[in-house]
Amino acid sequence: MINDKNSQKIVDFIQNWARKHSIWVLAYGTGCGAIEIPPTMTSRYDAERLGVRGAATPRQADVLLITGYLTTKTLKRVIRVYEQMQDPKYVIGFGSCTINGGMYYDSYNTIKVLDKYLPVDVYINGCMPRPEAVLSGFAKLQELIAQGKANGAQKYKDNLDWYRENQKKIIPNWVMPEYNW
Amino acid sequence: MDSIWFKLLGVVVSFIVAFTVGMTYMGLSRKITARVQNRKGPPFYQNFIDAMKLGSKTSAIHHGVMQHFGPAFLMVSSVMSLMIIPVLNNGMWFSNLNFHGDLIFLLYIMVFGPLGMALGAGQTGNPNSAIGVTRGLSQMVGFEIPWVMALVALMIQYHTTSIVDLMNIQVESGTWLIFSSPFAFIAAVLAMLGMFRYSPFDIVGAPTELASGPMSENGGKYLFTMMSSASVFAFAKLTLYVDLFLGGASNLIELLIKTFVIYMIPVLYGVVSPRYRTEQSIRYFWGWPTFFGLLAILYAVFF
Amino acid sequence: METIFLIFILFLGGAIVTWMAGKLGNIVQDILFLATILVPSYLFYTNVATGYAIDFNVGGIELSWGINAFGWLFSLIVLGLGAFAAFYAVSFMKGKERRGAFYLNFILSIMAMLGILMSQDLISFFIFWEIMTWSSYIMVVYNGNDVQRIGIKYFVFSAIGAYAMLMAIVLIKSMTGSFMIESLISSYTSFSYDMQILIPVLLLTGFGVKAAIMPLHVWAPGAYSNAPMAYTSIFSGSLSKMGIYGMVIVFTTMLSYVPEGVWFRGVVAWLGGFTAVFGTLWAIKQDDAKKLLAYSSVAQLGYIIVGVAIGTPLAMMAGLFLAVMHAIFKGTLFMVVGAIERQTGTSNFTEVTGLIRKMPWTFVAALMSIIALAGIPPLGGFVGKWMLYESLITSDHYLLVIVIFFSSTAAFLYCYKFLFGFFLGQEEEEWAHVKEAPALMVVPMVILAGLTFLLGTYPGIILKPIANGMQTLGYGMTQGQLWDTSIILNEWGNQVVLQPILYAILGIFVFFVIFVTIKGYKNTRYVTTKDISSSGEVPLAHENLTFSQGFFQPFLRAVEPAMRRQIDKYYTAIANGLESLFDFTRRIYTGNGQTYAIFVIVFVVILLIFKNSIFG
Amino acid sequence: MDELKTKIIERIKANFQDATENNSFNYNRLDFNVNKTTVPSILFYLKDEMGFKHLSHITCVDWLEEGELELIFIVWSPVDKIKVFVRTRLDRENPVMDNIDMIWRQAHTYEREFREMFGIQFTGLEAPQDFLLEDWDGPPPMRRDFHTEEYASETFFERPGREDAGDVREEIIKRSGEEIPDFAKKYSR
Repeated sequence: MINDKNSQKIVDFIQNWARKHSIWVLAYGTGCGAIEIPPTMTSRYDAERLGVRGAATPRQADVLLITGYLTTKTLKRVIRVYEQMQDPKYVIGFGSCTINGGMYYDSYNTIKVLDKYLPVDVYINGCMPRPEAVLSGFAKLQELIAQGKANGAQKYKDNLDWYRENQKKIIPNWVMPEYNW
Repeated sequence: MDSIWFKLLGVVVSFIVAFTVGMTYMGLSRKITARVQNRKGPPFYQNFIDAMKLGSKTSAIHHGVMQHFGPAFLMVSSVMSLMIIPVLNNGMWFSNLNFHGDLIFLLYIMVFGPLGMALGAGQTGNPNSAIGVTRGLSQMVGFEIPWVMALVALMIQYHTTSIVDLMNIQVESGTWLIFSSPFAFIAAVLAMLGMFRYSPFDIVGAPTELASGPMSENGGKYLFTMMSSASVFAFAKLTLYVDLFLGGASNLIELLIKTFVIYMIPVLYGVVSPRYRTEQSIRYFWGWPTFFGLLAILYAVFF
Repeated sequence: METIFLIFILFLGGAIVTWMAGKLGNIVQDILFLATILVPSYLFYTNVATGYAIDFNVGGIELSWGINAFGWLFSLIVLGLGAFAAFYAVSFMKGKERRGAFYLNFILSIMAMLGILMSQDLISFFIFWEIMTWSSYIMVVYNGNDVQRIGIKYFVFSAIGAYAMLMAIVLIKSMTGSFMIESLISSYTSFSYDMQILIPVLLLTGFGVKAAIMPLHVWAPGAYSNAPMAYTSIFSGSLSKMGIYGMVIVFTTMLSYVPEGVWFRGVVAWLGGFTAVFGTLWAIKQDDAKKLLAYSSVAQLGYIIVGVAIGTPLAMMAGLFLAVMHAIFKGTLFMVVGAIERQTGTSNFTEVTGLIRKMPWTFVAALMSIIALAGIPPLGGFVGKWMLYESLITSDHYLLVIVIFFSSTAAFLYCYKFLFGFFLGQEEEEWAHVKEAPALMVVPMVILAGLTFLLGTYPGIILKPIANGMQTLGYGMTQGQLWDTSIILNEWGNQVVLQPILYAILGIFVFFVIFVTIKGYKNTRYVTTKDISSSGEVPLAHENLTFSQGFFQPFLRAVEPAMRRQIDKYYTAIANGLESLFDFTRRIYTGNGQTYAIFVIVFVVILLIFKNSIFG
Repeated sequence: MDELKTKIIERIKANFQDATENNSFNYNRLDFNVNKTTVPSILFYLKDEMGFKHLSHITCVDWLEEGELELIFIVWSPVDKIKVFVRTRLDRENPVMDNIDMIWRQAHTYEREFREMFGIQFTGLEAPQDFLLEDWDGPPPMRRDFHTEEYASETFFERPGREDAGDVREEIIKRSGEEIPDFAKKYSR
């Protein structure tokens, strides 16, 4: 009975509802975008009313928010942090830099397309995106979670070899532990 | 009536009540903090959603057997406190193990959890956890002094170490202990600020310094257990204060009002305070709170 | 022949034979050693009942040996812990040098302690006391490390204690004409006022040195940490209890007959309280496990002294219960340190980390003894501490309660430091090869740790002998209601029933352990301690991130004013002063005949000057 | 000020024959060109004998056309309020320089950076290889013959539609026929 398809649907609905309204964000402040997080969280825009709240460590976080350009050196840490997060987990790419390189399109040490290395669920474009845009990004993520479509983590597991190949191209000296999901 | 199953049912019911009330209070405190900061704030049931989300996390990691024991130790501490502290005045409901309620025993069972949790945090190997634990234990040494002074003052004044007896004294005389031993109340309330670990005493899990300290390697089910334990423990502590100083409560509504009033003290003190350093926090507790504790003992001895 | 002589002859003969047997092979020596401990112990418990007494005459001096219920209680500590420690020692000493000397002194210490408990006269008491002191002194300098500093400190303080005791014995002999303890007690009230004060002071000094009470404790940390750990477990566990044994007798007999006894009790109780506080604070500061446990021993003996000195039935019972518990858990903890030192070669927290997966049984023993030490229910230490608080409140020592409570809360700090330092934290490459200690070491530790659990849940097991012993000390049977196998009632009639609470604790614990383990079991993975969320950084194999330097630094900063003064320094100042005095005296004797001639002339001149004024 | 400067120039010239000075800068700046072997001794001299206690900066210029790298050490005297530039030229193919972090410890950081960014080898520099560029296997990126855009497009993935790196606003105009507002014109190419 508990494995019945309909009851599973109900459980999924409730769980997704909870996940949707409780988003603990690990803000990885890589670039200039980190400056947009404080206004988003504090009294002007107050993201906490949507259930969005900062998490201190990757073990507790649901969303990895990558705010800005990623150098090759930082990418290693970001991948590490992402792999330490517990399922279900989502990634938000924030700002033009994560989408197409932005103003760092010709830099010798920043990656340009984040979704080749990590499964991005939602992109927020803009340079910088205003807090309204950030909130709308979260709203979009909530929508995806509610529909069960925010399955980046699953994509990462399924295509781990492809992602690893891309990552190792940037990071030749690979010392990280195995990904245990 | 005395069957073991009935008792177990009582434990489960009081656990659920404590969990619900504790979670709601924590949600309300978030709401109140938000309103003080001129924000809208999350809904008051936000903590339930968070707990559900943590419970529905599908994967987890552990660093060894002590990490499983840590949350269990915490739970032992909070549930045992809940069982020993009488919830209501009339012994009919929620009388789990109240008749063994002894203040000294309670003091030790209340530190049981943090110590067990410290072991669990230690095994993760995260330096932040260990730093958080040392801060927490140091702070505990700080606030236990005024807290014990207040309790010893009560023991001296009323010649009992039983919480039930203290409640009965208040019911019989009609005077709350907050009026008959005010200094003890002040010392106990100041110690409570440290016990609840809101600002400025949130040095243990300071998210920006220590990445939430002892909890930093715990996610999903571990964090869920700790969060439930914290809410149960908060309820138990608030009930203890109501029992000791505000004359207990004869029904749940009265209990809720009184505990909420008590709960507002650390919350409202917290929202306007920045964070102390560890030694400042310890010295704070050994300053005025200890002075009031001494006053309470003198008052109890001479009056 | 009387069995008791047989016991002592077996001890002595066994000790010497074991010492000599080194040539016969290690196994023969080990077996002889164990037999020398175990056979007399067996004979003692089967053939020597409480109330046994024998008088005999050696060289014209009347001696009297016997055992009462109180001594029998302490014999449990001596022989029981001694047997466990002996098994441990056999494994501990494997492959070490000078095993014969170690075994000899081990056996002699056990024998001397049993002799102290048997002695009913002051002569044999003093002789056994000195045997105990000397055998322990040899153990302290056994390693040959730091003999100058630690050995001499222990020697000097033991000598002070021994001389104080000897002086008291001579005074007693001159006044009563007998060496019997009984005659001392019976005629104590007829002494002059000065003697009534002086004799307890001298005796308490002698006992206080062994019990490491506050101003006399400076030898303890060094001596405890310098002796081999197999011996330190009885050094701290049983040998220090001999001081408590003597103190209890002084307090319950002599000082309860005179009104000044109240002052003595107050002063000694406060000294015990300060010992507890400062021992704890210094223990928190130590980075070496041996030093930490040594200071912790000093602090725990402080509690016991408080209980014994207050002397109400409940307080006495608390003190004695804590004495038994302290013997068990501190004996275990020193064994744990010994095991770790043997397996890793160091006992420093800043060097060893993350042994929990390497030495799980040692960890279990350490965990349980530490919980007992911290006094957390349901393990043994709680019952003792709880009775101590009750007794202090009922006997109106309100500030002492706060002092004791402060010390026992601060004790959590070093308890955690001990567990974290050795067992938790990151697993290090350097200690990857470490194996669990041999079974002969682990089994005694685990059994002793199990005893703390048993005695915490069924304190009546040990409270009965304590009550019997207290009866022989003159406490009535009224405290019979204080104990039952499972229920403790306090003075005000409230009760804590330990068994249901124990079941509740175990039930909740097991339930939540199962809950946390079972929930999502398939998706829960073990990761190494290198896999931690440290800002996305991956610690390499040789990088150790364990937090072990400057542990509890903020706390120490907060209590820094209290720790600025060390008693050690005052003693050093006294020693320096004496040295310069001696130096001055030495300068007078220049070795030059001319100078002596001047001295003679000066003396004669002075004599001549004063001749008229003195002799008129 | 001028007297002071002439005095400094005289003293330097007296002690270091290969130093050629350039005194055409504004009032508190002096400029010396020296051989690379003289650099440590002149810096020592400036620091110990003449009170130039403070190392303001070390910088490097790539003279691609001349086949040389120029290292410039800027030191500052807090007493005289004068800064001295010490310039030296290194061979571009094999740039080797003496390590000077025993004179100023902060030079260590600059030297590690030059080692990675310009490929200058400092003899006796004791530091791990990786500093800013972890796992770098290309040519030194700050040299002028390093084509950064080419390298980036070779190494990193590109988002389609970003190939020309053109102005977005012009693209928008092309698509929708919208005018660029006046205030925005000065920002466009």
